[in-house]
Amino acid sequence: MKAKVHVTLKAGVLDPQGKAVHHALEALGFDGVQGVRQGKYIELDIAETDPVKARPAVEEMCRKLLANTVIENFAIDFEG
Amino acid sequence: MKAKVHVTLKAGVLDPQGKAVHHALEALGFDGVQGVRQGKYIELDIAETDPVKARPAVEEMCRKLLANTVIENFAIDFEG
Amino acid sequence: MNNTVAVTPEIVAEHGLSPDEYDRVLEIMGRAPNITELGIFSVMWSEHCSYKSSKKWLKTLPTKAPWVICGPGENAGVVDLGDGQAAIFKMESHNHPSFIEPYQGAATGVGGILRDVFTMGARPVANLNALRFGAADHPKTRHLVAGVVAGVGGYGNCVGVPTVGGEVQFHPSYNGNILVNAMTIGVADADKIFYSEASGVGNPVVYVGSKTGRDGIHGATMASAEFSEDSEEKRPTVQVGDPFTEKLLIEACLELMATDAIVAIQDMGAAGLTSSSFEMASKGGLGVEIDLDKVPVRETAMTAYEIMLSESQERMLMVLQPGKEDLAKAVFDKWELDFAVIGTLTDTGRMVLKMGGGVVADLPIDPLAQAAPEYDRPWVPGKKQPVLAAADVPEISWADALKALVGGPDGASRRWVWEQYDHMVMGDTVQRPGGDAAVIRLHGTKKGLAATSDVNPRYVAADAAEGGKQAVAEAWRNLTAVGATPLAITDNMNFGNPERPEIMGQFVEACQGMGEACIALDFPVVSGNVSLYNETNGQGILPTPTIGGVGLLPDVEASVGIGFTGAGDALVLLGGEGTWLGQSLYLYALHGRSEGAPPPVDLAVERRNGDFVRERIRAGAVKACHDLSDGGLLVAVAEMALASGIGARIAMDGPAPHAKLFGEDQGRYLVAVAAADADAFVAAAEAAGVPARKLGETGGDAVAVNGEAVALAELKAAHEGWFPAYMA
Amino acid sequence: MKAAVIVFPGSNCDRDAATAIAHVTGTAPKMVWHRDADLPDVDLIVVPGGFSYGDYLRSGAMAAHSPIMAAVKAKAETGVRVLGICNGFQVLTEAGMLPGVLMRNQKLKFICRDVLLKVETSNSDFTRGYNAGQVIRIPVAHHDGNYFAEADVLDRLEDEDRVAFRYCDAAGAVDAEANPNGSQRNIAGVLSEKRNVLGMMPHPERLADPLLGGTDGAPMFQALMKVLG
Ligand SMILES: Nc1ncnc2c1ncn2[C@@H]1O[C@H](COP(=O)(O)OP(=O)(O)O)[C@@H](O)[C@H]1O
Ligand SMILES: [Mg+2]
Repeated sequence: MKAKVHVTLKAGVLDPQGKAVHHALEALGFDGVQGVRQGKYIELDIAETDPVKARPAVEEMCRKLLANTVIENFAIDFEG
Repeated sequence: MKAKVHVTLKAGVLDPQGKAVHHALEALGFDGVQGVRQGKYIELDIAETDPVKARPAVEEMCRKLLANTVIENFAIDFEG
Repeated sequence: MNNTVAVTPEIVAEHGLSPDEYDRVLEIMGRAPNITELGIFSVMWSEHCSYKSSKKWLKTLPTKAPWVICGPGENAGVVDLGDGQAAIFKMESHNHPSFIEPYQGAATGVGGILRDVFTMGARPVANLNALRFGAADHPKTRHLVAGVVAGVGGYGNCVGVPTVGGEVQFHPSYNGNILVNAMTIGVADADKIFYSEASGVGNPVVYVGSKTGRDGIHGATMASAEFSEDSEEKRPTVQVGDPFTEKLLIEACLELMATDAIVAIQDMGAAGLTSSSFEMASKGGLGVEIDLDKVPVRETAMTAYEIMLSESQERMLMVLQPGKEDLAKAVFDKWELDFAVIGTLTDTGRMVLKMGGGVVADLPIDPLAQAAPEYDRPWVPGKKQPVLAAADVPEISWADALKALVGGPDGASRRWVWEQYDHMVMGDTVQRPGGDAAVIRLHGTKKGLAATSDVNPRYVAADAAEGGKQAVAEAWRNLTAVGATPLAITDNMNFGNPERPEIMGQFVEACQGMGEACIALDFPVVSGNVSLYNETNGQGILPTPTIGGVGLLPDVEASVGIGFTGAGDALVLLGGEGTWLGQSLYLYALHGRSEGAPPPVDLAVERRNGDFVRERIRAGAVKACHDLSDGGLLVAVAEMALASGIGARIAMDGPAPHAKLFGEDQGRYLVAVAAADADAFVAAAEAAGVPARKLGETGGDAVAVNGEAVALAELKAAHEGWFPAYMA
Repeated sequence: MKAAVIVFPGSNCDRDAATAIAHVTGTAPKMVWHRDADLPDVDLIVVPGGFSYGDYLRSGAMAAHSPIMAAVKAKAETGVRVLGICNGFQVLTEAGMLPGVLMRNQKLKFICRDVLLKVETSNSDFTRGYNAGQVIRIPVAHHDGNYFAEADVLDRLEDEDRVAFRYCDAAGAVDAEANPNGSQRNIAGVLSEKRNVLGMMPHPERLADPLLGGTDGAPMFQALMKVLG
């Protein structure tokens, strides 16, 4: 099964990457973009096939390693 | 409306990030992880509210800036 | 590709082999090759691996000196530093990949050249990078600059090798073909150099490093084929670098090298496992048998063809002493790297590849190596341009000219670039980027190494022989200007399509000029790299033979920089007054003209002037030194002032025409000496036959000529401002 | 003074730190491998700069969980001095030994150059060799040095005099222009509650030898030697 983890910056934390992308899009002439936030997307291939059973372990991975909860949130989806 | 862009490495392209995360998860004692791939997740706030109308422009942004299609794929979803 | 894929004429052509070359393949094999064998021929005979167009001329370059331990032919060149130490260095291009994927292309270029150096037993101690981009106002340029610089830094910073020098240039001829030339210098014990020549029938062949994937297959042939508009669309796979793994590989290899386990070692560069195994066996006159099922792979169902042609990064091949496998494995386990015994050396003289229980390729090594094509491509000498009289160049007020030169794309500070490189890690950087040559201390000693990279492609385009000569002389001069004894060079020959006689002519003449300078300056070539076909839709780049120079300082504390060290010192111009504006930066940047013959280099004068400067620096008589190059005298004065924040007042006898202030006559230096020593200094120079003139003094907060001043603050804003503003 | 330098596989300032300590104090520190679970008997532990495990996910994130860091934490609790430089600072925050995080530099680029620092407190064994308010010159070399913590955490750090250094200009003014990486309140280094752990982005070990262009880093090691013998 696949665990799809999105790690995003908490609201209120400045996102220099997102800002730079926004700026670059404008410079390229794309208008109508009002804001950009950039995060990480991590796909884990896991042996467990039951999402309910898998969730606690993946949450633990996020808390321990994949996200820094001082500044980041994480969200987990399962697929397949 | 929000455009959610996932940029991931093409199959076959080395993913040092994913490799390192996988290794670290194992070192932390998480087993049952068979593979890790890491990508970028970019959220764009756009003025356009019709996904059909928005898609070509966002695709263009991906091709021109957000992804390097030599090594990366991108996927776009709209929300809200 | 499955080994049963039929080898059709189309497939042969796709592999870049001409019908003639394919006939030779058939002759050597005595049968039609299968697809894996064809792939091996194709990469081994590619321009990149075989040097088929360039070999004839490279052979004419001088490569020997008493201090040269190993010249061209190995992974890198080796020179003696005395006290049991040796410097190992080389420069290599990653031009095409960097155009397609600037970050990864540049990063893997750095990774590749590092491996060439630590393969030979050296700890890398310094990196340089010579970069050439299209016109600053070309729509692609900024993106390429940003990506390449980030990639060079991203890799070098992570492995922890300081990037201490380089070049950045803009010119429209590189619009479709940027140049990324990376150089690494390493230091080893002179009696512990590792070579690639395999020996010992039955010895194990070992694979270490990262796993093999499907990346970069056909990279070597790509680097040898001319670009066309649609290659951007085809977007061949480029590799992704993993600098952390490289760092582990450096440490693991050096740790194993401290034992006596290794017989031979070779990095897997272009054409990966093919060229590394082939070259090791070929040099040793042996055969090799490899079991491809044992090669660590990162993807499923990889074919023999893919495994042999993959250009996955961060991999090495070694031949071990028998019985040392466990010892070696323990080292690589410690560093958490893959380790696999994949084959053995044989006495058959053949390369035999096995997979799935059968033989998937079987080819003779010597005949293939010996029959590698070598061309004597037709060439025509370049048309020489007449000398341009200075009077034919309109004069601009010197102050305006100076501001424009130090604040334009060609003359602006490269700080924006080198501040993205960790240039201090390893704790031995004595002269940071921004001067004539970088200086690093040889760790744990009082000695120092100096390094520089130079070429003026506009000179080479105007007269390839003079330009080639000048590039070598300028590298020599830059090393001299910090007080170093120039030892040897590595070169990176970047040219257009050698099948065009006028391009081949540039190559030939550049080699001739370089060779002449190398001999006259005792500055041999010990390693190098050739990148041809830098051409898009028939538009070639300016001929660019980049010269990487390395020099030695017996006492690193005696080195000097370009920055003034105080006010009230005397400025002395050595080597004569400026006269030459043909091909100058003044003419190009301010008048948009590339005309006339480039300034000639008189090698005897060059040597005389340089030897004098070096001797005076070592005697402690010089406080700051700068050679005169792009922009001539006044740009040099301004750079010395800007580097220190201390101004200068100079006096020109009589009016100061542009040729005197901005002429690019060769073999000249500007030095700052204590005021009290100035007369003696000038007298000593004249006694040595070196024209010398007391030009003025340091001090104040402006650059002043005959009493007319430009504020340093204004120059600084222009000089430091251009690059950040351009990239913003 | 008995010092140890932790060596992760991707550390690259480990040797520099050891050289500087030996140069200033006359005694070479012990080098301790990341997989070791024990530390020798020491009174100063340096977590050096570099890219501990490649730092591909977040700088210092993986190193924070290495076997040796559990030992470093335990020692720190007994009062042993711990100095985290650059990547070492990132490791210490990820390990929870210091508050806050080091985010990507505001301008997203790696920065290597000398910066000016205002010494905010001389009340620690690391900074006793400087005067509070003194301006010193030390190089930075990092991609992720943008210090972030919630406002209340920052207030508390300030209230407890735990900000060791701030980026400043030649006159000691702490402002946006002097801030190389976007750090909150220009913070370049912070102390732990017990003041025995210091994390800082600039590299004092890089300017402790006049040949390399300056010696403003040396007083840190001299002060430690004075306290630790
Ligand atoms: N890509 C680069 N990386 C590092 N340093 C660079 C780079 N480009 C230029 N520099 C540095 O900027 C300084 C000026 O470069 P350049 O004008 O080419 O010097 P010179 O004319 O003395 O050969 C040199 O110290 C050089 O090493
Ligand atoms: Mg120079």
